[in-house]
Amino acid sequence: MIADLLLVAAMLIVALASMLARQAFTAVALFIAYGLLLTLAWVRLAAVDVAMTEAAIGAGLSGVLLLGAVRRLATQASPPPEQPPGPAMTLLIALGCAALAAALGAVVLLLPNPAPSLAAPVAANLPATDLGNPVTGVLMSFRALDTLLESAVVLLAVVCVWALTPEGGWGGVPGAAQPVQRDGPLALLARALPPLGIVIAMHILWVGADAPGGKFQAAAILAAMWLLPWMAGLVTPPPIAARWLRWTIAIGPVVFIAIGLAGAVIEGAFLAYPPGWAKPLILIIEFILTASIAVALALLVIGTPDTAQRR
Amino acid sequence: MTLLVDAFTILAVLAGLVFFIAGTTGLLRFPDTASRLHALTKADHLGLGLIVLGLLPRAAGIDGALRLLAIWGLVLLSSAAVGPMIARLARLRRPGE
Amino acid sequence: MTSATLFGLAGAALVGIGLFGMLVRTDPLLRILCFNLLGGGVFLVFGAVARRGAGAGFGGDPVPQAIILTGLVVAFAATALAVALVLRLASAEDKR
Amino acid sequence: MGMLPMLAVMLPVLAMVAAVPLGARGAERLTLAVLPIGLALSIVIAVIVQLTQAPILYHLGHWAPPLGIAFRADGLSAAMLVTTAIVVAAVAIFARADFGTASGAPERRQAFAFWPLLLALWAAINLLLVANDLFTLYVGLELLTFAAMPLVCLDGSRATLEAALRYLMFALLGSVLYLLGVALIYGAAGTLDIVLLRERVTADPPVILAIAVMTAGLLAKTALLPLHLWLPPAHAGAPAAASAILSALVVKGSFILLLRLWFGVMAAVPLPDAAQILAGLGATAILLGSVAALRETRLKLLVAYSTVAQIGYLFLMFPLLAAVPGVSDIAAKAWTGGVVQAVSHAFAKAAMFLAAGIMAARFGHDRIAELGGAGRAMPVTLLTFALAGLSLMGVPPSGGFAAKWLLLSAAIGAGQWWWALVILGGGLLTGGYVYRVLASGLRSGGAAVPMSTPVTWRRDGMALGLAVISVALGFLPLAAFGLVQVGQLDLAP
Repeated sequence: MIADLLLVAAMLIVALASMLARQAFTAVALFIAYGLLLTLAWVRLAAVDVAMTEAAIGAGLSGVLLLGAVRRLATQASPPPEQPPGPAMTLLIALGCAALAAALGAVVLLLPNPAPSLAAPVAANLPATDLGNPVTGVLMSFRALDTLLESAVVLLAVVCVWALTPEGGWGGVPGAAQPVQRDGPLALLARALPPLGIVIAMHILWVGADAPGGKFQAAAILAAMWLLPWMAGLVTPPPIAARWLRWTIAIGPVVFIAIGLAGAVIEGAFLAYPPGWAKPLILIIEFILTASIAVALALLVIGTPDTAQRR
Repeated sequence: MTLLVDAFTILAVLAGLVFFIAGTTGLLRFPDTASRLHALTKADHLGLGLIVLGLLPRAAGIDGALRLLAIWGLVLLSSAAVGPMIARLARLRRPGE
Repeated sequence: MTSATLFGLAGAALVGIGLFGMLVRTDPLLRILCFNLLGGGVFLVFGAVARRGAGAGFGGDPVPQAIILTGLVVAFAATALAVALVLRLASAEDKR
Repeated sequence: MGMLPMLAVMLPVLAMVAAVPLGARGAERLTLAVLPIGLALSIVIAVIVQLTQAPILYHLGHWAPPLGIAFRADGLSAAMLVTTAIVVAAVAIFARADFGTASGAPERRQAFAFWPLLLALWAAINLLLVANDLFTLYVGLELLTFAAMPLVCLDGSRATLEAALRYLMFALLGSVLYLLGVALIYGAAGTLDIVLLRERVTADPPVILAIAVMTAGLLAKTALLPLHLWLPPAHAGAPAAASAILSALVVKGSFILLLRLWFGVMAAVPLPDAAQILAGLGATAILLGSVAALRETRLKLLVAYSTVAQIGYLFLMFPLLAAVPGVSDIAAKAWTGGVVQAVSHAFAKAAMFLAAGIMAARFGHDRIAELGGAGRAMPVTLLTFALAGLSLMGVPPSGGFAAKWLLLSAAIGAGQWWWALVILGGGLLTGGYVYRVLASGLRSGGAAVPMSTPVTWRRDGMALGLAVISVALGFLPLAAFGLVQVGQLDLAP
């Protein structure tokens, strides 16, 4: 309990400091620390799957994304800042936010006891999916539709980021050009880590069926293993016009939908798996989806194609 | 035997914690980025190493022990890469110091 | 008080902090960051709900846990989109 | 038969996903191939719902709620599915001139982006219409936001990028607040299925706070005054085809979700005071939005402010429904009136934006004062604008008239006559700004209209078709409107 209190206190202080920070770089650094503390909180809440996702995506990829944005904005003329609200307005907003937080806190205390839960039905139906990890069971069977739609959302986000390409940059290499670092610490990390990272990602994907882990965590690690050499200037992303790149990010959702529709034809319900086939089908979907999501997540971090980099 | 192992674990982890606290104090109290980094990386790596060492006898089998060692190795590798980068950034920002 | 409740209260406070930042900060990048603070708070409240629903041998209700997982990925996609838009706007500014 | 709503969602999702690797030209052809199938699906769903007088239920993966996710297509879904399919189809055909790719031509950015975004938008709205699970609806909301945001800034100019960023901030705040409500509702009731929630929720603090934050979030997305600030620049700056979709359909997506919350989840717990506040905001939006449109000098901004005003009408149904819970003639009128308003506004506003786009392309600007000569050079376009305007004003016989008349009589029947005054006043103001445009267009203009961009009959035809539908809705027999009553949760015993 004391450990939890300390954790909560640290989390709130870091969040507050990040929100109030004067410099964007400081704010982002604190935000990454916030993400790591949040990861610990997820472990304390017995949500190891969420903790891994938070560490990989919430703190890791988001942190890289925001840090990269800070660096790029620092070299560019900063946009004229909007007029900040005056002191009276700020106070009013603060009071409103405090009131919402207080109401929310009160409501958390007022939630019904014993808490309504779907843990029992999940436990009762998990054997039908041949999976050992209940979270994977929910993601891939009971609420597989959400996962499917989410993979479509990630793909759509890539389309949106590409759609922001400035005039003349269409079809080019995504992201800002990274300075090449032949040696130095980053180059070392970019060479040494990916083989290990790929093994770890595969492991996390494979155990995800029965233990904490799964496609999102694995995909985030794989994405990082691509981003690292990219940031070190060792690899150049393929141009967005590349057909194979587009197929890679689309194939995961396509296979997922195809298997779902096959379930509708054979079993009479979309995303229903034939008895005995649940686990192999889920593993097939997870493997292909991991590849698609990993590339899509990396492309989201890499960003919009630049006119300067067209080749 | 188990008593001995337990005592070893407790001692090693406690010693590791002492180094962590020392490192954190350094991070908070030292005046400039370079010495902060110094305190953080040196002390924390030793601290983490001690904790890993203390937990090794309790690991589930060989692959559990390997995983613990891998964690230590990965932390060493990543901070070896990140430390110089932060130092360089700090020097670029304040060339006077 | 259970630790689930404690983290739920922390989530409530984070919602307040994030919302305030989103409304008061003017730098669009910091607004996006505050959106993520706010999102973290919302997920934490959800996580407290999940932890309260522990049962049937699970440490938490797996349904909300899976929902949080999905939500995290969607929130990341939203962040990436917003950052891309801010960067694009800044480069448009440059060319003026 | 149960599969139809699922297919109505998955067809555009699959097409959207496949459109990315196919490239701009392939995506365009795929979209055009999918359109008739989607339209047929939605019409069949509507016919089935009307004939069986019962909603279509479908459990995904055979998992029944609360563990699984259900689709539920009721009368409201059916009516909006057909509306969405028609508007999307018309806009897609209209947009071919702007976003088409000739054989052998290199891929353009706008062309590559437009088709997947259009398909994603269609998928998102269909999902919002048939999903019965609050978190699936959240994913639908995000899908809608992601699809709509790049449409706002498709031309890539600074002004539209700023409008898009402002829109995105509102939308993200809206969805995160919605998600907070989802967490609280799950904590209070242990399910996210709307039908189950209707039986489980009570007026407890967690549920009330959840509904409050979700409503606030959805209002930001629906652009109800005072959260409308993002809408005019975003909708006016987009290309005409995108504006039409944004104004006609996107704001309706979050509105439908609001209806699901208030008259689905909370059907057993009426909140009359809060409903009065919502309608008060709606009434203010009608009056202020119309006045802003009346004073606007740019045609596309005028149409955008008209959307702000017309959204206001949608919220008038809330107190009329909340005042008389259970089976009642007045509640049924208010419900039908609100839904018909959403449908007829979708057709009318899409037609109006397309017409405005044709005029702006022809003149090279959209300054209202300088539209002289339009009546001679493009009579069909001006006629389209006029017909759409009639429906927005609520002049009989038109869809807008049917909607406003139903709301009016429900207001008087419920003893809340003040809303009736707002409806009448709003109609007069609408007449004012539509007349301004027509009067300017019918003047024998000073400057000759440039003939540089020939308007094809197809573009005019699509716009005119939508306007004609919005008027023709007024000729439907009243019994046809019974469709939207099917499966309404607050009327169920």
